[in-house]
Amino acid sequence: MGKYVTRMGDGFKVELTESEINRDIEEGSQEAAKNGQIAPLNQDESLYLLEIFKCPDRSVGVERGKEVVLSYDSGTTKFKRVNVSVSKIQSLQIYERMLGADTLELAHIDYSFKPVKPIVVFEQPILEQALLMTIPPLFYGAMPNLGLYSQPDGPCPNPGDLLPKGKIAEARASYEEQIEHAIKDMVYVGTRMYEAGADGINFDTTAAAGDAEFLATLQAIKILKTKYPEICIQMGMAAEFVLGMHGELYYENVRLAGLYPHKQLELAEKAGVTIFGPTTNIVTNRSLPWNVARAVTFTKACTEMARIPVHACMGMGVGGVPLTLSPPVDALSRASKAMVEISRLDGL
Amino acid sequence: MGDAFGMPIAHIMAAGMGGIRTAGDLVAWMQMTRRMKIAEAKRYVADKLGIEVIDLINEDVMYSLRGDLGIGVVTGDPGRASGIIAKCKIAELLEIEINSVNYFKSLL
Amino acid sequence: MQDAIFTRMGDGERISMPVQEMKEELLEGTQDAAKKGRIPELTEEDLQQLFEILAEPGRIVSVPSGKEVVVTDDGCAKIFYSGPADGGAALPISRQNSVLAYERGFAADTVSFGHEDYSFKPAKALIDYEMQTYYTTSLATTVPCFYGSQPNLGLYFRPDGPHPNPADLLPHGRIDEAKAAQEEAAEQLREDMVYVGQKLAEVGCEGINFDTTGSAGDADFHATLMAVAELKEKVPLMSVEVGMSGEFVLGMHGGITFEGKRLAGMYPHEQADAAAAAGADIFGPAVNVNTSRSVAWNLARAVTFVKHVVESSKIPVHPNVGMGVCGVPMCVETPIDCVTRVSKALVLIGKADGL
Amino acid sequence: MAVAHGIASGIGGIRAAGDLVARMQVSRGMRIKEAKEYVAGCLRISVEDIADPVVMSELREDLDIGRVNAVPGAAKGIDAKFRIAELLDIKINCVNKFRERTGL
Repeated sequence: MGKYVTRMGDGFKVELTESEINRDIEEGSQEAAKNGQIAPLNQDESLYLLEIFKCPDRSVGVERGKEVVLSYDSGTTKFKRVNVSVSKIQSLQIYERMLGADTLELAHIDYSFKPVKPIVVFEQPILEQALLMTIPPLFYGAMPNLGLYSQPDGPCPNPGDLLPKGKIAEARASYEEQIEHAIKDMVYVGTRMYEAGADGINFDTTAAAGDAEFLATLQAIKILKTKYPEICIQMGMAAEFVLGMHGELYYENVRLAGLYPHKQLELAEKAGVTIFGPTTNIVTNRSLPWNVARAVTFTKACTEMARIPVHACMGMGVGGVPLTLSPPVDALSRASKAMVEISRLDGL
Repeated sequence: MGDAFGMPIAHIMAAGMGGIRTAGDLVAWMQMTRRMKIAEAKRYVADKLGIEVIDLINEDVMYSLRGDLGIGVVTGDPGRASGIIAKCKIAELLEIEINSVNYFKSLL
Repeated sequence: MQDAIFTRMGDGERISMPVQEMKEELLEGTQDAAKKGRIPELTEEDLQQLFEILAEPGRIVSVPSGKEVVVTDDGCAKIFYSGPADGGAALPISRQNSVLAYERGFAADTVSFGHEDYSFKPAKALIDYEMQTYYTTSLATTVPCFYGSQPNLGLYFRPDGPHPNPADLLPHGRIDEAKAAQEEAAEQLREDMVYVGQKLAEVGCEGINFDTTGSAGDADFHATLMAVAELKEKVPLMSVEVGMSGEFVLGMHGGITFEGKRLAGMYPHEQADAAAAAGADIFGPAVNVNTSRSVAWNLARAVTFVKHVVESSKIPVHPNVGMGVCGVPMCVETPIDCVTRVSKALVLIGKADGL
Repeated sequence: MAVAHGIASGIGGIRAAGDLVARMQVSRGMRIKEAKEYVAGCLRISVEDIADPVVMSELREDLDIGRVNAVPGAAKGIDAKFRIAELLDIKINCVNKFRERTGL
């Protein structure tokens, strides 16, 4: 029986037979269905996924007419990270005119709201000028990154120190205090950048620090949306599952700990999010057919019930993209095609 | 702090040595690496260059001298050293150790 | 000779000042500095020379040929790409482009750049990026390239940092707790400065500029001196410049000493001795501007402090001459008539080694 | 990453009508199908042509709403967005700010 070249979740190549791919697709989908209490992929969808992985071409793409809108997290910092000596505005122009970008995102190299706060006055004139010379919608993006509000970086006791000592009440109190600081910073930065003309604010990698961070972000979004009803808010998640680091936090009477993407989406819609970005993490020691099937299953549950556009997060190590610094094009383009066509994404 | 015209340009025009237009960077290296005060640093650099102290800020002398020594000129002359190559030669000329030069050489 | 001289107030406002009044302002300025710093006043010749510099009719003035000095900066890159708070023009060019423009377009003697938020704490979070940028920039520059950053102890207090805020504790009389908080914060600051400095030295950093040192008082200054001493021991080839935030070290703690000397209340000449003892190669005194007094008064004051520190210092002295220090008016668009007069006076009368 | 996604599933930004579809998601929260249909309607083209760079290049030139190539005299930034706001009948934050500041 012939074998097909694909990859593991860490990006290394692996050869699988058709039945092995089938088995992995089935198991990946079932895993998501069981954890998220959602429907697994149906037979047609599994078969379509199989075909994508059997295709011998290095790169694959969506069918004509099924193209979607691409949004970018941490847009301008990508150029800085690879040490290309261009300014933020120049990198936005490169995105627009050389990479065919549908949307743009301006960002600070330390991609979190807290470090943006003291330099927001430097970001505003850059945004204002970028808006004069670019055409696609321009977001300002940053991460809520609640971790920065606990010691030794921030003012609140570190729950990571308190929890192992059984100091549950103190850890929860710390999280509650952190939420207040984070909301203040997110609303401040969001306000300043929207007032400078941004089309939208992207809250990226939301809930990386668990339920407290998710709550802070939802509340900040609600405040911004009330203040500016026409503001576009994009919220990208950090993981498929909201960690219950606090455990007893609620938004609109829904407990945040343990929520899966389709449930996260419901609360995002209630808070006023315009574009939602679900995330499915990669399991590095499972194959890509397993990982992509799992990601597609979670994401499909979102898009089926969504009233707002869904842009799945598909960066390194999420959404079926291997966890490696240089994602292979064969793997990434298969994840892209599968997520768009089977999950029926609005963007990614 | 202050805007470009009103702060660095004004100071450079009023009292600056002129960087690589003349010998400002060379005098700066002596302050940085040997903690020399201004008069001593200028004397040292002038001696190394074999010129009078007053010519350290003389464009007429320094442009051609810098070009001849390969220690960088302010204009983008093709074929002439600039950047780390110029600094390698400056370290040799002034008999000083420059951290970036040492690091660069360690990578070769 | 003209009856009145066009000059400015410390906030930049243009005024016309009668000759006699200007002479009185100069005298009062030097007397104020001498009294506060317990240092000699400017001589009559100095005051006359200072008056003549201020009274020159030209829009700008300069030192005579041969008297030029080395000009260092506090993050020159930001005046190109950054925003108004740093005098920035928000040009759409990168940090590296800015530094090269400064070297070749402005004919600067040295260049420097730092993190967007120009403090060690945020720079630490991005150290790989800063190292990479420094390395590629230093390959392209010919003049000495500094990495600049502020110690900025304030970032280590709540709500930004982990330690209790002394400004909250002191009004409640909680002196011991405020002192303890500052000691802990200073220790964390020292660690961050040494970490950032060492990492930059690894990629061949030519010089590091501790800018606006002592802005949070004696603990801020102490942390910097300790970091300088450690860096000089670990990476002696990296030059160190220590620039101050004010003429007087605030005793926010009050009891901190360095090499047996109390830091609180130190004036520039004492600060320079401490910086040199720690291992600094260049010292940058700062003399604050009183916006309600004239430039004449402020400049006489600044020159008095600078002259004395230059005389007593064993290391080169580069007075800080940014907005609102050493006689430069406190306004974003600093008037070039004043800035060039400050330059000339500090170099010719103050005998500065650089600016 | 960006290039691979762009080739695999992106509309193509201002090479095609990616920015226009994105505008409808950003300003009206439209799902992809609805957004494409809306844009196609405004442009009077078929939905399939939305991602066609040949069709869109000519159309963008005719409408002067910005193209990927820097044609002298053609709209490139805020001027393109003024026309896009009108074409799609939407409000664009920076266009409104620009109007406020210039008193247009």
